[in-house]
Amino acid sequence: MKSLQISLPGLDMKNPIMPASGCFGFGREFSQLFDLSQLGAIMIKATTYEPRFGNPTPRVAETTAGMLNAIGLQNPGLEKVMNEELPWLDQFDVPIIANVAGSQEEDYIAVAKEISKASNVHALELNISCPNVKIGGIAFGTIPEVAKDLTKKVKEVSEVPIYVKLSPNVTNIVEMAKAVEDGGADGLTMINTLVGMRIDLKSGKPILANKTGGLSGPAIKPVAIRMIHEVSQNVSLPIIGMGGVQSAEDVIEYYYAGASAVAVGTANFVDPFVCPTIIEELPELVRRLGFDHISECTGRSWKNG
Amino acid sequence: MKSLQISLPGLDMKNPIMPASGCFGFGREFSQLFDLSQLGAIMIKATTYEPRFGNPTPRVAETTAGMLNAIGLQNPGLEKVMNEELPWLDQFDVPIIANVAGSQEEDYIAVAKEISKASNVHALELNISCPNVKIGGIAFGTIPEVAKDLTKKVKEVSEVPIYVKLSPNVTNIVEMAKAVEDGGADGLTMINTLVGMRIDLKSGKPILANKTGGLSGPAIKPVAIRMIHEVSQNVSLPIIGMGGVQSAEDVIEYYYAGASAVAVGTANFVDPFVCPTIIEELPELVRRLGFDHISECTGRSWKNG
Amino acid sequence: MIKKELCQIVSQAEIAEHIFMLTLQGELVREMNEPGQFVHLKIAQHFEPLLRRPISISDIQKDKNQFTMIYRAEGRGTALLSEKKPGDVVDVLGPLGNGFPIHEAKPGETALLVGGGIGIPPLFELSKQLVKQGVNVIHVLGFQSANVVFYEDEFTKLGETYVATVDGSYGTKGFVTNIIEDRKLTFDVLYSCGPTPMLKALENNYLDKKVYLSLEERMGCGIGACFACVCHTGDDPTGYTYKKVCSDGPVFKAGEVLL
Amino acid sequence: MIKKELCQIVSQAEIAEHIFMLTLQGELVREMNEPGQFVHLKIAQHFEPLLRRPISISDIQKDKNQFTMIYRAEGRGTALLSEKKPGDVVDVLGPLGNGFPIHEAKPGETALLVGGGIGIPPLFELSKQLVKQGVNVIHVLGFQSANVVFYEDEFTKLGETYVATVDGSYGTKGFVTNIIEDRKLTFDVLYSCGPTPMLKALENNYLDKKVYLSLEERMGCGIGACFACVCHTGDDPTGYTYKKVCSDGPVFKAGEVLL
Ligand SMILES: Cc1cc2nc3c(=O)[nH]c(=O)nc-3n(C[C@H](O)[C@H](O)[C@H](O)COP(=O)(O)OP(=O)(O)OC[C@H]3O[C@@H](n4cnc5c(N)ncnc54)[C@H](O)[C@@H]3O)c2cc1C
Ligand SMILES: Cc1cc2nc3c(=O)[nH]c(=O)nc-3n(C[C@H](O)[C@H](O)[C@H](O)COP(=O)(O)OP(=O)(O)OC[C@H]3O[C@@H](n4cnc5c(N)ncnc54)[C@H](O)[C@@H]3O)c2cc1C
Ligand SMILES: Cc1cc2nc3c(=O)[nH]c(=O)nc-3n(C[C@H](O)[C@H](O)[C@H](O)COP(=O)(O)O)c2cc1C
Ligand SMILES: Cc1cc2nc3c(=O)[nH]c(=O)nc-3n(C[C@H](O)[C@H](O)[C@H](O)COP(=O)(O)O)c2cc1C
Ligand code: FES
Ligand code: FES
Repeated sequence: MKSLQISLPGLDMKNPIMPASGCFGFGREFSQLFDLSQLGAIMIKATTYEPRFGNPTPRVAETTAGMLNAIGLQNPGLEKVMNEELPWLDQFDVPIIANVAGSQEEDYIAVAKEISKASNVHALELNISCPNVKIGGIAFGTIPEVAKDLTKKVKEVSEVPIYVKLSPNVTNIVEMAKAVEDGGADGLTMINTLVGMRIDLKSGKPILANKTGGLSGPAIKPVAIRMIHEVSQNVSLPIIGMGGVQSAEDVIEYYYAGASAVAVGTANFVDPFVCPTIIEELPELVRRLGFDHISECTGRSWKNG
Repeated sequence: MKSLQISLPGLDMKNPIMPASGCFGFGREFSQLFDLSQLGAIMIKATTYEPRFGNPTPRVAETTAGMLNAIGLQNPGLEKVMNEELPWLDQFDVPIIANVAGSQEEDYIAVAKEISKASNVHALELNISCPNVKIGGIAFGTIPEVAKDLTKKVKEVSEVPIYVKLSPNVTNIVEMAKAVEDGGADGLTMINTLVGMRIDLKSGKPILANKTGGLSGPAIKPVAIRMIHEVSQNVSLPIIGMGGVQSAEDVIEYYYAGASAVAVGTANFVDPFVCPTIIEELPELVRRLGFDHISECTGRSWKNG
Repeated sequence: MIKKELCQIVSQAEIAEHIFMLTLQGELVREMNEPGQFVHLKIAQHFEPLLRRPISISDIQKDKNQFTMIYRAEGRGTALLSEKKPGDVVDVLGPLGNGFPIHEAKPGETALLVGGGIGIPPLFELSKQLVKQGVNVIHVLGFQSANVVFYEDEFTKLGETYVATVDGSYGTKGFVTNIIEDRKLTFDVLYSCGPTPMLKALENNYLDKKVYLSLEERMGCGIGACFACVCHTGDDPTGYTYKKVCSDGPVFKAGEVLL
Repeated sequence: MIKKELCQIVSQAEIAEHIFMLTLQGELVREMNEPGQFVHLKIAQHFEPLLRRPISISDIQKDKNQFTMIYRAEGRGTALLSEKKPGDVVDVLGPLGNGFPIHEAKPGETALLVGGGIGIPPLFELSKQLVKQGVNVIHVLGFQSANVVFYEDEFTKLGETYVATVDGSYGTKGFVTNIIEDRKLTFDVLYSCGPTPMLKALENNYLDKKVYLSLEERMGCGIGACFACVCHTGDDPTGYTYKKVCSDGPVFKAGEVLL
């Protein structure tokens, strides 16, 4: 497993595989199924300052090779995450990446400041891209200046490195990436979901109560690969890639595109054991492709040779 | 079939189903398989002023529930389309929508002016959104002012109504739609492909010679539905919807979202008889859902009742 | 414990129009305890349909390591499932959730089991277990119409059974609530599973009784991790407290959650 | 005429490592004329894999309305295809394209058939038809290694047959071109199908001969409508003129298109 060990800002990881935020809760449920210490890291569910109930149901809908979700950032709020979820997670030997969300600047700053103090939180993931929050939210992820500014302010208060999660729902993803790099981000995570909708044939109405939702799953992988390919050539930040990852082969495709680690979201619902399975299969695939270490794969699609 | 007859600017159609541009050539190949007069209309392959060879191969790659293409607008050029393709198509009782492309303003204007004179061209589809053309091209489809301006200039020279084809690769699709409405468009067609990429596991390089390509097929349907849902509530132009349509049910979902007609692209490769099949199945589905005419379905997802 | 297992199909049969009875065999049957639990099925190896489908367990045969489900072939996933043959395998995650509390009905007491459509299946295992425990069971089953009626005989063998159809093509015309009222059925505990309007009616009609309701919600993970299937609690109908249908339910005491 | 038909699998067998021989039955066999044509297969009803797969026709049994293909289970589509059983159906579009011109070789003349790997299958039907016509056939077949060698006996029955493997684990070590040169094989017409480097070498080596090459390209429609499979013509290597591999080819006269 030496071939999988990697270090990214704030993160010393046994392997580069981690569940994506929102697809793994705070780990409690999956801990009944396998030992969470096997994971490279865990991206926990978005935390906001106040508790949030989220959107009305239905909150998920299936699409061809994908799904829509409009959970609406339901979470127990900063205090409970600090006092209950993070201490509980501390029993596992795995770095936590805390996904920080809010509907205004102050929220992000307040959450980042506090949560970055938790001993097992090794990095923050700044969620400026959730398509399911109505107030503010999406704007942070689509206006470069705003994203840069927020990054800077969060960076100032955070005790750990920050990764900014980019939205794919923009005309120019490179511009966004450069802006947050300028703002002092230590890394990027990409991509969040594409905004989508499904309409029920019988009722004629959108299936999701929130009408629109975020599209995830294999359907969006080519979009994510393209964006990481573009962004990785234009910024010098490490990228944690995600979008439709289901297999060790998918992980390598993300590496070739330019990623330095990979998160698995929707696939956890399809196969709750997908993360440990990928971790188990990766070393052999890396070897078979002729590499000593998985990090040699990063950016091969655009690097020479 | 009365329940399917519709009229849109420039287009009196037996039914609202037409093959999408680039997925049906100029009809010659499909004419060996079925009578093209069955179709509501035909959107022919993009025509540019000069002939274009297009991109190097491979030009297509498969993705999960979708495909990428980077044909690069290969076409025989305006003159040949005027002298050979359109006259040949004239034997069928079907209105032609000519897809107009270019890499600079003058190209669009020159093609639009000429091609709109052909007797069987009943409308133009202004392709400001092809992701596979390197010079200019994409910019027209992502900057509202530029799109508005081009629409206006093409409108001035065209003898038939113009539909502007919107790119989904933008932060704000409504803004684009409003811009081309202001520019005098008679209708919209949406969506064109999402920019995507696939990387080959063995070579480590993108499968497409052009590296990136346009993602089409069922994978993108939720994105198209969402955009049409949004745009149809904010402009008063009719919309020809497309993106992953494979069945009569998909057609209704597009109508519910806000479309007034539907184009079928990638599905023609999966089943070359898909258009006539959908046309055959639609009347019964419309009836079963309780409508007298398919146009009653337009925008039901957001209209009251 | 929740297990994931490729279970083999023992038998599958269409027992009413578009209603299929499917029996699977697997080790995870050992983990099945309460009636009212469900399994989450991945129907095809490919990515379309992508998500698992939640289906209730309707009959557990522990001795044979087999369990049965009854489902309606409705959309793409269940239609594909209905095409599978004995010997084929299905990827099962389960058992999931918390089922009906059978000990709320004491030996000699009467339990009223009220089911609507494809909400009926879990009541079968429930009824079996109640009867075994010495509880007197009465079943009231509601269907759309005669062609989709199933399991009447099976329920009749366990206890008094009444059938209603919405269009009156079989049994009593109307809803299950009509039957309960018209026949003045009395009970100590009520267990129900079916469409939300039915559950709401039952909840309202028997505020003073022990009533347990099994809910349905669109699911992502099925194990409590994704917050897809959340509902407000009864005592905090607009606040932050919540229950997850998949892992806290699907069975709740009436009033516990907001329907 | 191009037809689309659900053809039934008559038989399927693995004849070398990951190499499958598949025989289908259908009315569209009546439309098959030239050796070297191909069919476009939709392997699953669902949308993943989405696109059809082009596979050459390797044997036509007109009397039985059957045809055979030989393919390598490579990616997702062909792997799924290899799991199908007799009685299952495959959605076939075809026959497509223009095949090898058999009348370019006159009775009594010698035709050299050179194939590499999964380019070999269409040469079998070609050889059968040439032999029937009184042409003397010589086969030179190249494989990666011994474990993927197939159809040597079948070709041997039709004429002289030489086998090369890249790693030397079977037959002559090296490439097909080594065999042709070493053995000083002479011919009137050369027909070939296989990897592009092989086709290029043959084209260059026999500029003065009648040479026909079958090309491969990633395809969308397979019928000439999508411009996915286009190549430049030999006489206008950088211009606008083009040929489509799917509908103008897959077989071209050497020099006609740019390899
Ligand atoms: C706890 C629980 C137990 C259930 N038990 C049974 C049972 O015993 N028998 C039975 O016939 N049905 C049961 N259902 C309903 C069953 O899950 C749906 O009918 C089924 O998921 C529909 O899938 P599909 O492929 O036919 O439809 P599609 O329309 O293809 O489904 C698309 C997506 O929507 C979801 N979905 C669609 N309808 C429902 C629904 N009514 N409830 C939840 N999700 C839905 C699917 O799971 C899938 O994710 C149960 C549902 C739940 C939540
Ligand atoms: C005219 C023609 C005739 C052919 N005849 C044969 C034959 O007789 N036997 C045989 O084994 N193979 C043949 N091939 C190659 C065969 O089409 C590919 O091996 C097959 O499409 C790969 O599909 P997959 O599902 O295994 O791979 P995947 O990697 O899942 O395929 C993904 C996509 O890429 C395309 N693709 C991948 N490799 C190729 C390739 N080499 N050529 C064209 N498209 C490709 C697929 O069609 C599909 O669209 C032929 C190709 C062409 C163009
Ligand atoms: C049900 C669900 C909930 C999610 N919640 C969050 C969230 O709270 N914060 C966040 O940054 N991303 C969230 N995401 C996005 C994922 O982290 C991920 O970026 C996206 O789903 C793409 O990866 P996938 O295709 O592997 O799922 C959520 C996704 C899903 C499906
Ligand atoms: C092979 C291919 C070629 C295309 N060429 C064009 C084109 O020339 N002009 C254009 O406007 N759109 C072109 N498109 C986009 C389609 O018209 C359509 O907008 C898109 O594919 C989404 O629809 P679909 O999912 O049904 O394919 C092309 C698409 C494909 C797959
Ligand atoms: S379905 Fe994921 S929490 Fe219930
Ligand atoms: S594959 Fe479409 S033109 Fe050849």
